[in-house]
This record gives sequence, structure tokens and C-alpha cells, in this order.
Amino acid sequence: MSALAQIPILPLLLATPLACTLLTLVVPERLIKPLNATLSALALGLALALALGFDATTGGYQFAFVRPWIPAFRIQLDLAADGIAVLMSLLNAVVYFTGTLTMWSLNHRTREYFAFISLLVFGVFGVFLSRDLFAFFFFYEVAVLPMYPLIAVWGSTRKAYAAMKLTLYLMAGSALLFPSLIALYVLGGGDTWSIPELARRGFDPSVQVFLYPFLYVGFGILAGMWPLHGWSPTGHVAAPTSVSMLHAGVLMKLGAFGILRVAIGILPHGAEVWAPVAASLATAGIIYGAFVAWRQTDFKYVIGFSSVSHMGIVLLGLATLSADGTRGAVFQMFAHGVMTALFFSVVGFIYDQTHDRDIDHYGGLATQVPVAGTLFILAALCGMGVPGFASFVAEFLVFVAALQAWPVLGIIAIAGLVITAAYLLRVLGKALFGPPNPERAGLLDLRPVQALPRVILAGLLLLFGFVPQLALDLISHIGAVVK
Amino acid sequence: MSAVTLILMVIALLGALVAVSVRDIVHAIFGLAGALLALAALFTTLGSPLVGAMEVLIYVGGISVAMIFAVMLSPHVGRDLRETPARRLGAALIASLLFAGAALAVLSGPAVPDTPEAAGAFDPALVGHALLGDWLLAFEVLSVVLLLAIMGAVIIATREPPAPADAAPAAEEARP
Amino acid sequence: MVLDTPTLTRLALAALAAPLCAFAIAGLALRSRPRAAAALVIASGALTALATLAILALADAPIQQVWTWLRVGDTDLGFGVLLDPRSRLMGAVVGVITLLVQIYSTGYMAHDPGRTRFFALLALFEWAMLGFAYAPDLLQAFIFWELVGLASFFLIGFWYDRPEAIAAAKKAFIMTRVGDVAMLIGLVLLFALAGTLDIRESLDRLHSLLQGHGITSLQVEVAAALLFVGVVGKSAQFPLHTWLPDAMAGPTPVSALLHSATMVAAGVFLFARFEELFLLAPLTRSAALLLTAFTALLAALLASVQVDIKRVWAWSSISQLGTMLAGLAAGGLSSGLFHLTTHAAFKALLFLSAGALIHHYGTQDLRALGRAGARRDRLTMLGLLVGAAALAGIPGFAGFASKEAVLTAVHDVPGRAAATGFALLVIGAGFTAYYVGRVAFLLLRPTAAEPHEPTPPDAHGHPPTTAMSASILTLTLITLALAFAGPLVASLLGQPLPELALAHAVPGIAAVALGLAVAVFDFGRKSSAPPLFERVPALHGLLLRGFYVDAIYQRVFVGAARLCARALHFAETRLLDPAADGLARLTLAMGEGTARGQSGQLQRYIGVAALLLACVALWLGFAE
Amino acid sequence: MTPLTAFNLCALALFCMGLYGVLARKNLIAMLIGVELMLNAASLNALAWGRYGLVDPAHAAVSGQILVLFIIGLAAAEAAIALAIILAVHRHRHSVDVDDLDTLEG
Repeated sequence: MSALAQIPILPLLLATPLACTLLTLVVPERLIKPLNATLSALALGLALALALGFDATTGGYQFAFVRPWIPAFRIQLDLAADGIAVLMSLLNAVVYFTGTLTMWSLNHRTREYFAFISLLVFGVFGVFLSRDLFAFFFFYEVAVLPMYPLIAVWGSTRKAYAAMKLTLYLMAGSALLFPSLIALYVLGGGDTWSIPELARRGFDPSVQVFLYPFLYVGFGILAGMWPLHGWSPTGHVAAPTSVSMLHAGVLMKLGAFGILRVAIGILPHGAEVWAPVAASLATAGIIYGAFVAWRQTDFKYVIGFSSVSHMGIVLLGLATLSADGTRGAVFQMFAHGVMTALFFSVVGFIYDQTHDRDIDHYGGLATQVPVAGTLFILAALCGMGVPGFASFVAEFLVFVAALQAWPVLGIIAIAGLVITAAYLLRVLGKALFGPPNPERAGLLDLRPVQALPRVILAGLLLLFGFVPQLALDLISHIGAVVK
Repeated sequence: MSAVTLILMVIALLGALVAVSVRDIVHAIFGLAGALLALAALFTTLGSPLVGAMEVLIYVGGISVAMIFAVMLSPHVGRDLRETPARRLGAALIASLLFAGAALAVLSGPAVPDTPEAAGAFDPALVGHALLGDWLLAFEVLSVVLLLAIMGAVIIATREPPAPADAAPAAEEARP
Repeated sequence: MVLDTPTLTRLALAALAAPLCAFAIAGLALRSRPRAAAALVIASGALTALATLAILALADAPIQQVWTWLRVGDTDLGFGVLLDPRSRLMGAVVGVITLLVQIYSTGYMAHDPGRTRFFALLALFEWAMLGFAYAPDLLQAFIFWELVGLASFFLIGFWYDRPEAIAAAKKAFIMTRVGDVAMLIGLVLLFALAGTLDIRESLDRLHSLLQGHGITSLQVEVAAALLFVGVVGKSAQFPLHTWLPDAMAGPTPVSALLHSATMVAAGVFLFARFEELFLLAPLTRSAALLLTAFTALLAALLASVQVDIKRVWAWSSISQLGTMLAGLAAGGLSSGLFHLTTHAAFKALLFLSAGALIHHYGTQDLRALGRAGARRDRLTMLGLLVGAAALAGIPGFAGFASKEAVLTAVHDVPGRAAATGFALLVIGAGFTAYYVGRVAFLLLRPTAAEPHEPTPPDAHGHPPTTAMSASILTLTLITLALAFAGPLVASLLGQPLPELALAHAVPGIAAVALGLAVAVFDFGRKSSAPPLFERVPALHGLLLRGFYVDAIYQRVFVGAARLCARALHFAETRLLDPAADGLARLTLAMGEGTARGQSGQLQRYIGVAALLLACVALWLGFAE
Repeated sequence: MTPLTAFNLCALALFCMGLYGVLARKNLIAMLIGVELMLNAASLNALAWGRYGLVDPAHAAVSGQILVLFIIGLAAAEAAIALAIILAVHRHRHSVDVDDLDTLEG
């Protein structure tokens, strides 16, 4: 710990993807992929070191690194990590690393692709690690903007439409956020952007009630909040594999993280007043996403709408404003991130061979490609919230908290588990099981090198399923927002 | 208010009228020159002979002449200025609306002093001191602007036109 | 001899760890070596069986050992073992039956390409069930309850290239999940009421809280009812029973395991585990008694017309589970668990011997099996007949003692509900005897041939192997022995079996005798008269289709869910998305409209600006 | 009517005539003439206000004149550039009709 404290680990973690972006732009073509793999592995190592070095017994913000950025407006580069940020950085690093490995076969404009990806990852790290509200928003935009070219250039189905839709939705969210953040700065005294400081000062109740919905909806759009989720399934579907992984796995978590850190963190009273609305929307999202996923015939659309449903669980957990619900929500963010990354990486692998994602056009994949099939089944089991997988404990905590806070909504949300099982088993039954489709006889299975990133993801799901304490230790210091 | 001033005003307005209404561009430029001369005289009656002199030198002697050169250098540059009545009507309407509004504002505005300052205060020497004292920076900037303008004008005016084949599609593209 | 606490705990942990390790190693490392996988799994099964038997036999006072699995805030979620009489009995049943099924499978699955996976999943199944049986706290119970469902999903859908197997597995998982949702809510409610996850402590606290008016009896009723819904789903009671007959699509050893010691038994065991809770909830208890007794009769009726031998046994399982649950609901803990034990043995025996016949003759049709000469497989038929006798409740066999104990327990409960339940159970017992007799006669006395018979996938055309025969023989002996185990079970559970008074036993025995007599009359003679139910074609058709319950579900619930999905899908694709797109298009149109004003003609811009300026001037002028 | 108001009105009339020229003329040079008129109207106003002490009371004596001097200087620059552009446009398009010059259209 003391040795680690000497190393400015947070700036290093932030600088790694940025360096990756810059180096990717200049190194020779053949070095791009090794460079990205190396630097993403470095980021993963740093995130692991962060998680190991984090002192869970004291909690709070650690590894602080503060430098002035724009002194005239008291904007600082204020990096610090609490348990939530550590867990989320770990998630980001894992998805970054595995996503980079899954794109090894990319050969169309490789340089630009990896530059944008690492820029996006840089932004995500910045959001998770910034304690300064302005820097938070700055990094948030850095993370969101590369999505447009990534989908529009390297995407597939209706990519221009999807990219534009995504950008418009997210810009609408930002349009709600930016004035609200400035309002927080001004009303908070106009002399600090520090999130903890603003939270400590507190705001007038009427201000809180007025500002909270702007922040909640602004961040909620990125979190796939029903009914403003429209961008996310379309975006998932159109994006190339590693972008889908980052997009559903990490980017949607930024929204939930923003709600937790900024909206609820700074405006607890507003959160309390609006909690019933937030919880109702979240529950609607759980049920709605599950039902709509049931009707989909495209692999990625199923996963896309399942993300809406699963992010509903996150938002429901946050809306309980209780310690257990928030812990469950944060854990679910992690579990869902790893799970969808696994889903998209496997689907992407199959899509790359056939350029077809219609589940009716497949059958017996578990026989044809046993390794890929098994990994997909594992992800589906995690999606169903089966014990032994990371999402079980997370969903359990959220449901227990929700039942205590809003029994009726809690029961509806739990009933969503049945629909979740129905739509995931439908995919398994149609595409993974059943008689093998002879037209797909030539499908190749994952080679060991290709399996590695996917196996890492599946292993994480099982590891955190059997030893959830690993994650819960990090976030054990989350307290109830409303006692 | 002296009769001289009034006459000068009338001359200026008449010149301006010629400048904006006649059909021959050369006549219009002469109208402009006339109006500018009258204005230069007005400036002098307002106690600013220096400004009046500059007006004559730069406007009448420089700009007007440059305009005439420009007209002479480019054949068929509208020696016959014919605008549609609708266009003239629209322009007149807007101009007269603005005139009416602003005149109303001027006339109904707060009372203004009608005693001119002592003529002695308008010594050109004072102007010179101010120009090279308080306003030195602006003066220097202006000189740079002038220099650049002259250089730019030379460059723009001497550049060879590109081949028409290139120009045409560019123009097409710009039209949606 | 009584073992000390640490030894017992270690034994229990070993019993839990062995199958999990076997699952992991067989599933990951031995994929291409099926013999090694089978050997490993059987070794782990033997270890577990021995350990559970030792725990059953050599323990004294209840032992509870819990380690913290995870800590959330101030709440410790534990993982551990609770070794009280109930769990010791259940654990031993699981251990022994699973071992025998595993040994049997070496013969039965010898030709299947996926047998490594099969054995690995058997080990997973055993681990899940044992973890549930030994669970000392609510969360652990729920976790392993879910894992039992998961393992049975994979085993039912073992032949995953067959659509009907996948459909059956899906149905089993989703229908039991409906129960699971209710159970989860019930568990959370129980936790909220009692304030602890520890099962025994929570039950104790409930009692004192109820007496001290800390909670209302309604809350207890609701919690009990929710748990009972979970039981209904898992134990395939009406109205969530339709998945179990379909689960026959799995390999026969899976059916043997599923119907005897695991999966469906989990529901019964849950009821037994929370017996104290149900005793505090008289309304729920009465409702449960009626519902399960009704299920017992209904399923016995349905079993009477099936021609597929596995389907007969499947419906009979539902019927017998209803009987057990009725006994438990009547407060007869030892009767219910005794019937669970005997049923586990004889139902496993029935399935394994049926499997041996199917394996040999390549058909599941009772009549075809009879014609093919099933009676020549003497050992198999002996096992089948012993199991059948036990199922029918013929005096002297295991089923008789336990079923009579249940009937007596129900009879001893005062009130109209219990009386109705008793009547339903007695009639059910009569039909049970009838369909058992029917099966026996159809197998022993072949009838005329049918034109068209499909061949199931597990047909291999050879008589049972040694391993299969050995399992069947062992189970036959166990079944015979269990007839005399009643007092042992009763003393283990500390609740004596109800006295078998003649007055109570007469209706039951009479019903069995009548049922057998009708079976003899229908199938035992050389006559061309159609059997009982076929004389009423309408009823026969109704029974063959299970009273259309499944069809109604398809129409009502599945239909409603599909409709809901369609509606929401419509909302997504036709309302929400177009709304967003429309918004975008509106913005674009506004932009285009504005752009049209940008003609690029300088004078228009100046004109507009001047006009605005004029307006401002006019406004100023008039304002002055 | 005070003299100042008369100067103001005269300047206003000049300005509006210039505006009329800019709006009504299609020929670029003719438009430039209008612009020059507008600039001179502004100069006249500035001088008049300076004379009557309404500009920058501290330096009332010179501020108006200085302002006008700058206007004249800038006008010279502007006229030079504008004429150069007009010549260039004429060479490109063989027209100085402003209606033809709409490549800026959005």
C-alpha cells in the first residue's frame, strides 16, 4: 500500500489509453494491434493494481491526484477513486483489453479504429476517476463522441441511422446535463466544482427538486432508461464487436454512475422526492425490455433489449436509495458489463463468419461450435440470474431492497425474471440447441487465441459469482442515501 | 443654423440621390463624389477642417477615382443599371421605414444641447497629439490593416482565373 | 456409535465437495475421456453416498455450522450445513439414489456420445440437491433450489438436438421459475418478518413474535402461501404440474433421478423444512392439503390412460408427490418424509426397470413392450413388479406403510377440508392401484399389435448390462426393506407415525383392492371388452389430453405473454422509435426551412437586418 | 429644430439613401456606392455629436474627429478590397450581378 501510494496510479491509468491513442496515430501499420494489446493489458494491470491497492477497510476516496486545470474557473484535474470507481475502472479495463483482442482480425482503417477506441476508453476512465464536476462532464463527452464515427464507419446494419440516432439521443442528454451542471456550480457558491464539496454544502430543497430530473434524465438516457432507451438497441446492433462490448458493457454504466455520483450524490433530497417516479420507470424498463427482447429475431437486438431490462435493475437498485439496493446496483453494473461484453464478443465471432444474425437461421450451434456455444450459454445463464454467476447476488440485493422500498414494484420486477428466462431460453432453444442447421456446417469454432478474451470474461462471471465478496468489499462503504 | 449649412446639406442629399438612383454607373459615382464634397464642407463647418480635408483627399480623390478605374477596367460593368420596380419598391419601403422610425426617435428623443463647443478646441494639432498619444495603438493597427488591404487587393486582383472546367462543377456542387 | 460434531461437519462438506469437484473436473478436463469421467463421478457419488449414510446413522443432536460467504453491510450471508433429522434423511436418500442411478447410467448411456457431459451434469445435480438439503439459511436454500432447477434443465434437455427435449427443458425451467419468483418473495418476506436468514432461528422467532403480537397471522399466512407456490412449481402440483410429464424427453436415468430423490423432492423437502411455518398458517395449510389431495387424484386418473410407460410413471409421481404433501400439510412430518423415502426408492426402481425394458426393446409403449416379450427379462420385471406393488400400496410393501401413514395423518386432522382431502386421497389410491395393475398386466399379458410405433432414441436392443441389473437389484432390495423402516424414520424425526387403526385403514385398503380388481377385470382376462376408461370415449379423450390444462395454459398464459410482447414490440417499433425519428425529422425540417432563407443573396440578408432595425427604431420612436 | 437634430436627420437621410442603394442595386459597384454613403452618414453624425459635446465629454474636442478619421481609413481599405474582389469576380463570372453570387447559400 505504502509503496503503491508513491506511484501516481490514477494519472497513469488515465494516461495509458490517451498515450495509446496518440501512439496509434503514429506507429507503423503492423505495430498498431500489438501496441493496443500491450497498452490495454497495461491498463488492465493498472486497474488490477488499483483494486488490490485500494484499502477497503477505510473506504472513501483514495489515490487522490489534484492539479489545477483551468484556474480562472476553479476547474481542477481532481482524480481520486472510491470503491465504486475502482470496480468500474476494473470493468472498463477488462472490457478494453478483451475488446481489443476480439478485434484482432480487423483490417479496415485499423489505425483510426483503435485510436477512437482508446480515446473512448480514456474518456470513460476520466469519468470514473474525476472528482471535479467539470472534468467529469468533459470526460463524459470525450467518451460519448467517438461512438459516432465508430458506428458510422465500422458498423453494420443501418449504421448511419444508428450512429445518428445514438448521437442525437446522447446529445439531448448532454443538453440537459450541461446547464444543470453549471447551475450546480453557480448555486453551489461558484467557487468549486468538486463533487464531494458540492454534496457536502447541500442545496436548497426546492432547487434539488427542480434540478434532479434534469440530471436524472440526462444521465438516464445513457443508462438506457425507459422510455428514452431507443438509441441503445439500435446502436448495439449496428456497432462492430468491440464497440458493442464497450458500448453496452461500459458506456451505459457511465449513465448509471453519473446518476449515482452526481444526481443522487449532490441532490439527495431531489432523489428522494423523485424516487417513486425513477423506480416506476426502472421497473417498466425491466418488464418492457424483457418482453420486447422476446420478440426479436436478431441476436444483437435480443441482447440490446436485454440490456434495457438489466439496466432497469440497476436503476431500480439506485432508486431504492438504500445501502443494499445501491450496492446491488453497482455490482449489477459490473456483472452486466462483463456479461454483455461476453455476449457481444461471441455473437460478433459468429457474425464475422456468416454475416447473419437471425436466430432462426441457426440451430445446434452448441454442436457446431461447442466452445463458442458454451460461452454463449454461460452468458445466458448469467443473464437469467442463475446462482453461481455474478449477476445473481447483484440482482438478489436489488430485489430485496426493492421489495422493502416498494413491494408492488419489487414483485413486478422479480416477475420479470420469468420473462427473462423465457427470452433467453428461446434464443438458446432456437440457435444453440436443436438440430444443427446444415447450411452452417462450415462454421469454425474459436481457436485458443480467440477464446482467450471470452474465457476471461466468462471466468470473471463465475469468479464473482462464487466469490462476490471480491466486489462487495470494494463497495461495502456505500451507505444509504436516505436513512 | 446657417444657410450655408443648410445648402450644403441639400447638396449632399441631392448628390446621394443621384448616386443611388441614376442608371449610368459613372453618373452615380459622380453623384457620390458631389455628395462627398458637400459633406467635406459640412465637416469643415462643424469645426473639423482636418477631417474635411481627409474626406476630400481619400474619398473624393481616392475611392471615387478607384471606382471609376474599376468601371473602366472591366468592360460592360453595368453602364446600364436597370432594376425591377419590385426590387426598388421593396428597398425604398425598408429604407423609408427605417427613416421614419429613426426620425421619430430623434425628434421625440431627449433634448440635446444646441450650443456648439468653442472652435478653438478643434485645433488640428490637438487631433494629431491625440492620434499619436492615446490612440497610438489603434493608429498603428489601422496602418497595418491598410497595408494588408492593399496587399490583399493586389493579390486578389492579379490572380489568374482558374480553368472554367474546374469552376463550373464547383458552382454546381454548391447548389443543393 | 455417534460421531462428534467436527467429524460430521467434515463429512457433510466432503459429501458436498465431492460431486462439485467431479463436475468441474469431468466437465473441464475429461471431455474426451468418458470412461474416466464416469469413473470419477461414480467415485464421488460413492463417497457422497457413504458420507450421507454415515451422517444419517451416526449423528445425534442437530448440528449447524455456518461460514460467512459474503457480508453485505451488517448482514452476513452464510454458507454451511445444517444436519438435523430431516436433512440427514433427505441427504441419505439423495446420496444413495444418485449413486445407484450413476452406476445404472454406465450401462444405459454407454453408447451416447455426450456421456461425459451426462455424468458431469449428474454430479452437478447431486451437488445442488445435497446443498439444498443441508442448507441452514434462506439464501443458501434459494441458491441451491435454483441450481437444482438449472441442473434439471440441462438434464431434461440433454439430447439438445431434439426439439421436444429442448421444449420440455424450457417448459420445466420457466414453470418452476414461476414458483421460484413466489418463493423468493416469500423468503424475503420471511427475512423481513424474522430479521434473520437462519432457517431454524427464523422459525423460532416467528413463533414467539406471533405470540407477542410482533407480527400478524396474516403476514405469516402470506409468507407461507408464497413458499407453498414455490413448492407447487417444483413438485409439479396442480396447477403448475404440466412440465413434469413432458420432462420425460430426457434420458430415463434422469427421469429416475428427477422423480425420486431430486428436483420434485426438493419441493416436498422445502415444505418439510418449513413445517413449523406452515403449522403457524392454518389457512394455507388447509388450502395446501386440498390442493395436493386433488392433485393426487387428478394425476392418478391421468396416469390410468397413458400408453407410454414413462408417462404413466410421470403422472404417478405427481400423484404421489401430492400424497406426500398432503401428509405434510396435515402435520404428519414423519409420514410425509417416510413416503418421500419409500417413493424415492420405488419410483427410482420403476424408472430404472422401465429404462432397461426401453433399452432392450426400443419402445416406450406399454402394449408394444408386452408384445415384444418384456416378461422374459426376469430380473427387470421382478424389480418392476416389486416397485409396482409398493406404488399400488399392497400390504407388506413399502408404499403401503407410508401411504397408510399419510392417510391416517390426514384422517386425524379435524375439519371439513381434511375430510375432503382424505376422500380425494383414498379415491386416488384406488386409481393408483388400478393403473399399476394395468401396467403389470399389459406387460405380462400382451395384446394385439398396433400398426405404427415410433422408436425412442435410447433404444439399443440388448438386455440390461450388469451395472444396470445390479442397480435394479439393489433398489429392489432397498424397496423391500423400506417396508419396515417406518418406525426408524419416525424415531429419527422424533414424531411417531400415526397409529394404524383398522377404521382408518379400511377405506384405503378397500380402495386399493377395488382398483386392483378392476384392473384384473379389465386387463387380466382374455376378453375383447374395452377397459374402464375407454368405455367413455369423451372422458378418455379428456384424460389423454390432461383435461386440456396444458392447452389452456398455452392459450391463456403463454398467449397473454405473447400478446403483451407483441404489444410492447409494436409500441417500440411503431410508437417510440417513430416518435424519436419524427423528432429528428422535425428538427431536420426546421433546419431545412431555415436554410431556405439562407439564399446566399447578400441583399436579402441586409434587407432583413435593416427591416428588423427599422422595427426596433419604430418601436423606440413610439416608445419615447 | 436645433442644429444638432438637423445634422442627425441629414445623416439619417443619407444613411437611408445608402441603404436604399445597397438593397435596390444589383451591380456590385453601385452597392459599394451605397455603402460609402452609409459610412459617411455615420461620420457626419459622429462629428456633429463631437461638436455638440455628446461624445466622450473628457476629450469631446477630438474624439469625434478621431473616430471619423478611423472610419475614413477603414473605408479606404474596404474600398480597395471590395474593388479588387469585384474585379476578380468579374473575371471569373463575367458578371457583377449580385443575384448570381449565391454560392453561400446554405
